[in-house]
Amino acid sequence: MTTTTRRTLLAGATIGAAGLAMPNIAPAQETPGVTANEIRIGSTNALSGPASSYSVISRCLEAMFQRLNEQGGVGGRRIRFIVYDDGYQPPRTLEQTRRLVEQDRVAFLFNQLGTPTNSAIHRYVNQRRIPHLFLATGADKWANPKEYPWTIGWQPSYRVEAQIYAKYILEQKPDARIALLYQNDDFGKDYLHGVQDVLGQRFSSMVRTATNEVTDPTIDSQIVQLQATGADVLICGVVPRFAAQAIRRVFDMGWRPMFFMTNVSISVGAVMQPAGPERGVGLITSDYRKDQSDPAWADDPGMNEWREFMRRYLPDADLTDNNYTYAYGVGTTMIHVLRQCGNDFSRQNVMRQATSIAPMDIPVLLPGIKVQSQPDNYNVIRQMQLQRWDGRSWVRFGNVIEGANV
Amino acid sequence: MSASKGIPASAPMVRAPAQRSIAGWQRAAIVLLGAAAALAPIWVLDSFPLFQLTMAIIYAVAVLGLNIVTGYSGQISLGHGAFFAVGAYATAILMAHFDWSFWATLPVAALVCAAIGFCIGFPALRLHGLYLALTTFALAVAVPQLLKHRALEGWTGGVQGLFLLKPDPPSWLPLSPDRWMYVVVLVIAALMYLLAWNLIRSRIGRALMATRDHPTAAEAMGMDIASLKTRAFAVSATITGVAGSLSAVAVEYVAPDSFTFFVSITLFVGMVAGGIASILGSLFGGLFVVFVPNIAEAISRSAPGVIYGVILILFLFVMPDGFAGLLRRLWARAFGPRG
Amino acid sequence: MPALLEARGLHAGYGPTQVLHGLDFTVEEGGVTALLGANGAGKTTTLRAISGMVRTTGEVLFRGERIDGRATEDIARRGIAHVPDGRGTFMELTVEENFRLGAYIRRDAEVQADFERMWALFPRLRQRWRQQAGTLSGGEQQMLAIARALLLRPRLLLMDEPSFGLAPLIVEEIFGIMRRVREESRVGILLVEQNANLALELADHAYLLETGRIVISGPAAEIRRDEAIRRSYLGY
Amino acid sequence: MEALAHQIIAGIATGGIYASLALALVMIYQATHHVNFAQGEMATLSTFIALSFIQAGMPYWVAFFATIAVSFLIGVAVERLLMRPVQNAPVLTHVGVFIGLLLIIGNLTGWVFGYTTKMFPTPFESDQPLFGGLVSAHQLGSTAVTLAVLLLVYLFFRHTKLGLAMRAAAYNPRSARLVGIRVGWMLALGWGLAAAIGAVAGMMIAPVVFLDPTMMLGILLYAFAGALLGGIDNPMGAVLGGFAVGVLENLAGAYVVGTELKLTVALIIIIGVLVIRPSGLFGRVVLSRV
Repeated sequence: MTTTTRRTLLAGATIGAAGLAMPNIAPAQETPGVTANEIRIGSTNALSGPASSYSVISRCLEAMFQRLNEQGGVGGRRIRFIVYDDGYQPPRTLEQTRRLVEQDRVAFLFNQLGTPTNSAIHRYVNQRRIPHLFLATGADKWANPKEYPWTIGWQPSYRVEAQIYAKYILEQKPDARIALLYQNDDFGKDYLHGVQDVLGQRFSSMVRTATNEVTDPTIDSQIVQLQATGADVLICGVVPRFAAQAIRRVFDMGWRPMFFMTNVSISVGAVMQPAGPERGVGLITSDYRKDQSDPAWADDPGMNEWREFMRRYLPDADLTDNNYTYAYGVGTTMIHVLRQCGNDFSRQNVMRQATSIAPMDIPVLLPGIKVQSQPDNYNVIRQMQLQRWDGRSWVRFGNVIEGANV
Repeated sequence: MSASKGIPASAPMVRAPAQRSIAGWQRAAIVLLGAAAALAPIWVLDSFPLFQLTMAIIYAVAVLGLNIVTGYSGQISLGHGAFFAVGAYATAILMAHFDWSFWATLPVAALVCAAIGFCIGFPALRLHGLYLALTTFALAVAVPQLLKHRALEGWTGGVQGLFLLKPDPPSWLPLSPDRWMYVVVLVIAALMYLLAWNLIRSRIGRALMATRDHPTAAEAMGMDIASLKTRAFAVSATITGVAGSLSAVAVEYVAPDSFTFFVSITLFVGMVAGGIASILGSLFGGLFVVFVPNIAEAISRSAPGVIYGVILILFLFVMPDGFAGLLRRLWARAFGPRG
Repeated sequence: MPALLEARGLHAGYGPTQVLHGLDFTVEEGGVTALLGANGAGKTTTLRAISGMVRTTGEVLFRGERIDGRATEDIARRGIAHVPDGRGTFMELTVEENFRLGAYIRRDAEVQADFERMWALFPRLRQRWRQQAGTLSGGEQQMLAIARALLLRPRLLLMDEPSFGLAPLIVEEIFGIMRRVREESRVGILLVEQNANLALELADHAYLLETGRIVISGPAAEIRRDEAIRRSYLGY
Repeated sequence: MEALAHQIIAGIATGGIYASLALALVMIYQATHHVNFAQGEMATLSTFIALSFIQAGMPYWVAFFATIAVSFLIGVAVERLLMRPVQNAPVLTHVGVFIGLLLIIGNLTGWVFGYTTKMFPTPFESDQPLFGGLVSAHQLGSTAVTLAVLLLVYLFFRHTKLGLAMRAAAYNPRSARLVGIRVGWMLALGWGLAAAIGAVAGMMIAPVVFLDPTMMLGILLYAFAGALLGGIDNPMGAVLGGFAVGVLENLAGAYVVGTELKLTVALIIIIGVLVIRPSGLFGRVVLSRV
């Protein structure tokens, strides 16, 4: 958090000030968005534009709430899940969120997509004290209960993931020469920051970096550049298309570094198969989800629950897309919180329940990895496990690692 | 050889708007009525629709800026999102790092954009049609990358962006920040429209249009086309930059992802839908780009992008010269062809 | 036997503006008909109306068949070549390519022979064979436009101000060539000219247009001799 | 030194990608004097159609040619249905329609075929990595295909009557009608051929960059830059321009400014060239005397 301190302080201060200077915030209803038989929940996602690949998350969540309603809902109430399109443009996210809050009067916001998009509404929702739950982004700034008590993430942050890789590298190869390829956006930069966190002073001597833009056609040039540095370790924080390219190119060039890949891009269907499964042997990642294409989970009760759900509610879906397992996990967490609320769906209580989840298992998460939260710790999933590609599937190794204390 | 030879072989870019003389008191009444209608939403609308309207007016100003260069001066720009971004960041940086008030940042944002616009105007002189489209589009693609760049990260907040606050309403005014924001945007938009109106009416404006329609003739008449066009580019960039600055405070957040090349495309769509080389049309363009995506979404939630595209194309089928063209035709039908 | 071209009650205009108000005229096979009149009288519009380039009402018959309302390209394909105002050559293409385009609709084997005929008529074009048409001088461009039109092997040739903007010497050359064309082929020509004297010299028959109406018609020789007409309408 | 050579080879390989799409842009430009901003999206759609054919069991080359045919028809249909109604509208309105088309096709592709990254087969499979693994057999094969398409485009425009008529229709539709060219159909044909060439480009690019609905988003800009750099009225120039952009971009990224700004710098260089030579390096300067 090098550049953010001053700004967050500033932002925190302004919240206080603005809170005072807002005489005509809608008079606090007891339970906005909640009627005798309905709870309205709002969300935004990229239903159009280049980031639309994530729109399947919303579709999956809609189906989960539909299933919940068919089972009788929560506390005798049906869930109405309203998703609006923001095209992954922050100003649109603010517009759509205000529509949800001020016009549709939703009880709370759930699983809105993206880091810049959620940043645009971060202060708005905290000023108005609207629960802003389980965001679909892995940035680590969502776990900041002191300044933004109404916002909570869900998945482990990319930064923590990068820290895990860096620590593992130091343990295995103390004098490694590291090459880091990251996407030049909030997602990719978290990998840079995570590695910097661990290496500190040694970063500049140990690490060489290259970046790519999402609009780049290929990353061949970056790979060539990084190989030329003589590195023996490679960390990639890139989206699936480039991950597949990187795995193939590194292998074809005869470069054999110790190779780490972000867990955003390890889907067997979307990355490993296209890259060529044999080319990825030895690739290391860390995950918290079960991979649906991994034969190890063919008879797993949790994954069977997911498969049964998909078969019944989303029969046309692409089952190799691991956004569906992500959505199932976060949806299960949300439903759990709703059930914990009892009959009190006020914003205060929803937030209280969302921030005090007792450690629990979720069907699509790896064994031993829990979902949990405490009022002073908003990292809902804080564990991961390293795994290695053996040419056919991911093989877990080592212990379940708890984020900060590797 | 005039009349018969001059009859257009290809469709002209615009037809001259019908001019009728209006008495002074009528004009005053129209202005007053217009002002009342523009201010009415403060009391009539809830805060959310008011916010949407605020955004629509901001985009209308941005479209107006684009219209000056592309509509009136005939230089196609697919990169005005860049000026929008620069205006927004100028305001955001001054407010977030130096605690300036919004009002103080506005002239700085305008000046910075004017300067950049002026500089871009020079290579733009040498480039025509597609080449200029590429150049400006490249600008739109490059700006977010520059904003993220390491060297500027300290100022721009990098990919995380900057937070800022709406200007506070004066203490004697019983208005919420949202409503005050609307008033602020309205007043500045009115100023920008007035500026554009005067520019178009002036000798410069007429010269610009002459240059657009008959470049050789205009040159032959001794007009300094180069200086005209670069100045037009500067004014255009200024207006769009002011809109960007307004958007930064209205949204209270800037980030590189808010200013991808999609913004440029959005502005372009607004201009075409509203009507090329039409001041009134720009206003409609702003409404179009804010409200039509919502209509599209209401029609189909599974593929709102497809519906938006379909609406845009159908709209252009029905009104090939935009909303302003429709108005002109209605006007012509109501009052007959002028003599 | 019907006339080569006959117009009956021809109206035409642009948008809401009417330019032609009911013209009746004929062009005979193998003859030259001149269309005279001041600027804005509607001469160019008349040619465009025949070629289907403007909206028209009334009838246009070509060899007894209605052609009004048909697409420009169909009219061309029936054998009406048009040398429009501004010449209508393809500036960006070479002289050779302009030639090939002139013969675009032809499927017969004599295209090459016609090329050679054109080289004979316009030796200058042969020298410029691979040059971009846009680099030719004004007179050469007009020659190219005429050659291009003749390569269609038209039965009717519409010519819009072939003398426009050219030096007197070049104009003389071009009219000389047109006289040869007239003698060597059976093509009918409808000629629009500002230079009435030149046009009447070449034409058999002439019509005088004023604000979209025919005010005088008659054999070219008679009109030439009529002092009153010359003075009031033709201005020389 | 070796790294430099590698960057250049990798740049040429990537440049081949730009070159193949640039050809489609040249095609549409020659036929209509517009650049279709939805060209990339249309190519992506074609590639997905090809994938469906292959998954339905068609042999590769059968699917390849079937896709070209289908794409040609799509291109013709787009011109007839979408461009025809606005043919007399201002040029900027056309750009508006292109943007509409971009939105429709881009979003439609994702909606119908899904967003996950997919593998697209190549007919040029080889186990031997070439040039130190920097160039795959596929890239060599696809470069050959691009050059073959280039040759066909060149022959078509220079030596066929139809090609000449298409150019004439684009340069001067009024005069083209006067010589009997059916201008409307020339435009439709141009759209069809551009869509067909785009389909070839898509099928050659997809095995390299992997197939998803946004595959062409970035490539289009580079292809556009390449086409303009080389001269958009010159197929050969456009192809060379595409390769040049690929190399330039890599060198700028590796040795000048770092990868974060490589696109920006490459574009600045291209614009600089265009300011000096407004018709591109190999473009024909059109002279005209009034």
